[in-house]
Amino acid sequence: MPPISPKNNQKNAFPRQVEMPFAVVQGQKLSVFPDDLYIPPDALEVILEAFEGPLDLLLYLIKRQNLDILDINVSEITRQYTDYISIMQDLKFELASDYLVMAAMLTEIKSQMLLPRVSEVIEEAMDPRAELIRRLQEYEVFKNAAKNIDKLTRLDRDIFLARAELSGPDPVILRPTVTLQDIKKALESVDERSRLSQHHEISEEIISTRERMADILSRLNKQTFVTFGSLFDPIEGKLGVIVTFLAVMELMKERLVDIVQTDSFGMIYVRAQEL
Amino acid sequence: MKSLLLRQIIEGALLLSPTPLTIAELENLFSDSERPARDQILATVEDIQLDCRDRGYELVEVASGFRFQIREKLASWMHRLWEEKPKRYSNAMLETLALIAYRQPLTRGDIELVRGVAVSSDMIRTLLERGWIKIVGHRDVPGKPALYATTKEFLNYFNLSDLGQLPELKVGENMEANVHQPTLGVLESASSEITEN
Amino acid sequence: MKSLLLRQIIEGALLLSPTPLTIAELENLFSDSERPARDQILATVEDIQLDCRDRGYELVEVASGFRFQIREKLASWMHRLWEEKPKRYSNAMLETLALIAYRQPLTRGDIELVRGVAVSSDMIRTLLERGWIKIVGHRDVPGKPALYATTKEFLNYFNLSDLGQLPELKVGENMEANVHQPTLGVLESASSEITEN
Repeated sequence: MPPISPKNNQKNAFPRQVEMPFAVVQGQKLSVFPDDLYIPPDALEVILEAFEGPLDLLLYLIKRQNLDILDINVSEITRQYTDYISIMQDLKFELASDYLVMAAMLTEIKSQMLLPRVSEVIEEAMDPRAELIRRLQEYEVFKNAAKNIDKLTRLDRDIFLARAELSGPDPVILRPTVTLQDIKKALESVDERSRLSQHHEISEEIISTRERMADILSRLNKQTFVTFGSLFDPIEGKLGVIVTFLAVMELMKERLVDIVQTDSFGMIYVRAQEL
Repeated sequence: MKSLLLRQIIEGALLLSPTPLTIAELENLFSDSERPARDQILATVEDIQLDCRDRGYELVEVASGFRFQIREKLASWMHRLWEEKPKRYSNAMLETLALIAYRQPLTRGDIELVRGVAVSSDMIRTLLERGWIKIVGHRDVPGKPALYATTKEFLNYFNLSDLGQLPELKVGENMEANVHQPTLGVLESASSEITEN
Repeated sequence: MKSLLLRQIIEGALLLSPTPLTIAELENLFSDSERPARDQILATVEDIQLDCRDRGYELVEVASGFRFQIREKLASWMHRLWEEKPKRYSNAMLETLALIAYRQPLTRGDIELVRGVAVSSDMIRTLLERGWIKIVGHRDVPGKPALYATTKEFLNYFNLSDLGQLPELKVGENMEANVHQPTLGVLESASSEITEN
C-alpha cells in the first residue's frame, strides 16, 4: 500500500550522479555515510513516540549527522528515513499516514534530483529541495518556540495566586448555579476524552486517513460515477492530496469502491461498490 | 536560613494554601536540613501579624490553623466584587467537581491524571470555599496528598440524600461497562485508603 | 476617602478576587459618591507594589488586570504544600500552542501544515476547555474551518500582559548564520499577522 518500497530504494541508493559532500565534520568533508544506522528494534517504538512527526524525525536524522538543513543530501536522508519506516512496517507497527506522506515527498524530491539538469548552475529557486528545506526550517522555528513557551513563568508551577478569604459572616454572594446535569455532562466528557487519549498519538493519527475514507464514501453512491479528480481539494495542499490518494487506495483494497478507466490516460471514475 | 526568606516562605504558603495551616504544616515546608526551630516559626508568624496592622488583610488563627483573611470592616466593598456578575464556572471547574463527586475520595493528582490538564489551587479553593468539597484525609504515599470528597452541603445544594442518587452516567458506545464498577469500588475501598489527619 | 482606607479596600479586593482586576473593576468597588479618581487608584496600586518589595508576594499586571501572586523564587517551597508535581504538557500540545500564539488567527489545517502531522481534535478541545484558545471566526474557504487565537487567560497563565512579551521566534542554533531570505519573509509576515485580543 505505501507508495514507495524502501527496500528497493536501499539497494540502488547512492547513484552518485553529483559528487557532493553532505557533511563537514571538524573541517573534513565527508561524502561517505557513517555506518551507524542500526537501532535495536524494541527501541524503535520508543523512538518513534519521541518524535512529533515526520518533520521532527527528519530534523533528528539531519542533526544527528551534524548536517546543515540547507545542504541536505536528499538521497542519503531518504534512505535513512525509509529505513526507519520500513523497519516499523516490518514490525507491523502501525504508522501514521503522515510518515508515509513524507516518504512519498522525499522520494519525489530524490527522483527530481536525479533528472538531468538543463543548466550547470542550479538556481536556488529551482532546487527541488527548497520546499522541504523551508518546511524543516519553519518547523524548527516552532519546535524552539514550543520549548520557549514551556520555559515561560507559569502559574501553579513557578508562581501561584495569592488569595485570602473574607472574614466575618458570609456575605450574600451571587454564586454560579450548577445543576446535576452539568456535573454529569462534565464527567461524561472527561471519560470520553480520557478514552480517546488512551490510544497513543500515532495510532490516533491513522484516523486522518480513515476519516478521509469515510468522507469520500459519504460523497459516493452506487448509481453514479464521480471523477477521480473531484475527490481532491487543492486547498488542502500536497498533504491533503496524498491523504486522499491513500484513502482511495485503502478503499479500493477494502473493496468499498469501484474504479473505472475506459481508455489509457482517460478519465478515472469512482463509485461506491455494490454490496 | 535568613529570617527574611523564612518570612517570605511562610507568607507565600499562607496565601497559597486553600485551607488554614498549622505550625506543624508550616514546619513541613522546609527540608530537614533547613527547617527552623518551632519558636522561630512562631516568632515569624507574629512578625507577619504585626506587619499587617495597617493592611486590608490580617493573619488570624482559626480552629485549624493560621490564615490570611480580609478585614471584616471592608466587607461592604468586597461584596461589590460579586454584586453584578454571578460568573459561570468553567468547564475545568465542573469537571473537577464531577470527578470528586463520582470518584471520591481522590487527590488533585488523580484528577489531573484523568482530565489531562492541571488543576489549579484556585479551583480547589473555590470548591472548598463554596463548601462543596472537603479534605477527608491524606493518601499514604510520599507527599501525603490530600484526598477530597464532597460534603453534606453539596448533597443539600443538589437536593440529594446520598451519593447513590447522582445521575447515572451514560456509557459511551466503545466505553467498556467499567464505568460504574470501579467507581463503586473506589467508594468502598475509600475508608481503608484514608489515613486520619 | 482616606488614602489608608482606599489602599486597604484595593488590597482586600485583589486578594479576594479569583481573577485579576482591571482599574475599571477596582473603580466599581466604590459607590458613585465615594469613588476616587482613576489617577488616585493607579497611584495606590503603585504604592502597594512598592510595599511588597520584601514580601513573599508581589502585585503584578497581567493581560486581564492586576493580581497578587507568590514570588517565583519561592516555588520550590510552595510545591511542598501542593505535594504533587506540576503537570507537564506534551510537546505536541506546546507546538500547537506556539503556532496559535505566534501565527494567530489560524486554522487546524494551518497548524498541520507546519507540524507535518495531524492535530487531534482532542488536543484542540483540551486547549479550548483550558480557556487558552478560542475560535475567533471562520476562514472563507470550503468547509469554513474555524480560526483559532489565544485568549487573555493564556497570557495570564504564562504571566504575560500582551502577546508582544512572548519570546522572539528564533531559528535553531545550527542555522543562525545562514537563514534564508524566504524564511525570514515568513517570520516577518507572521508577526504582523498577530492582532491584539
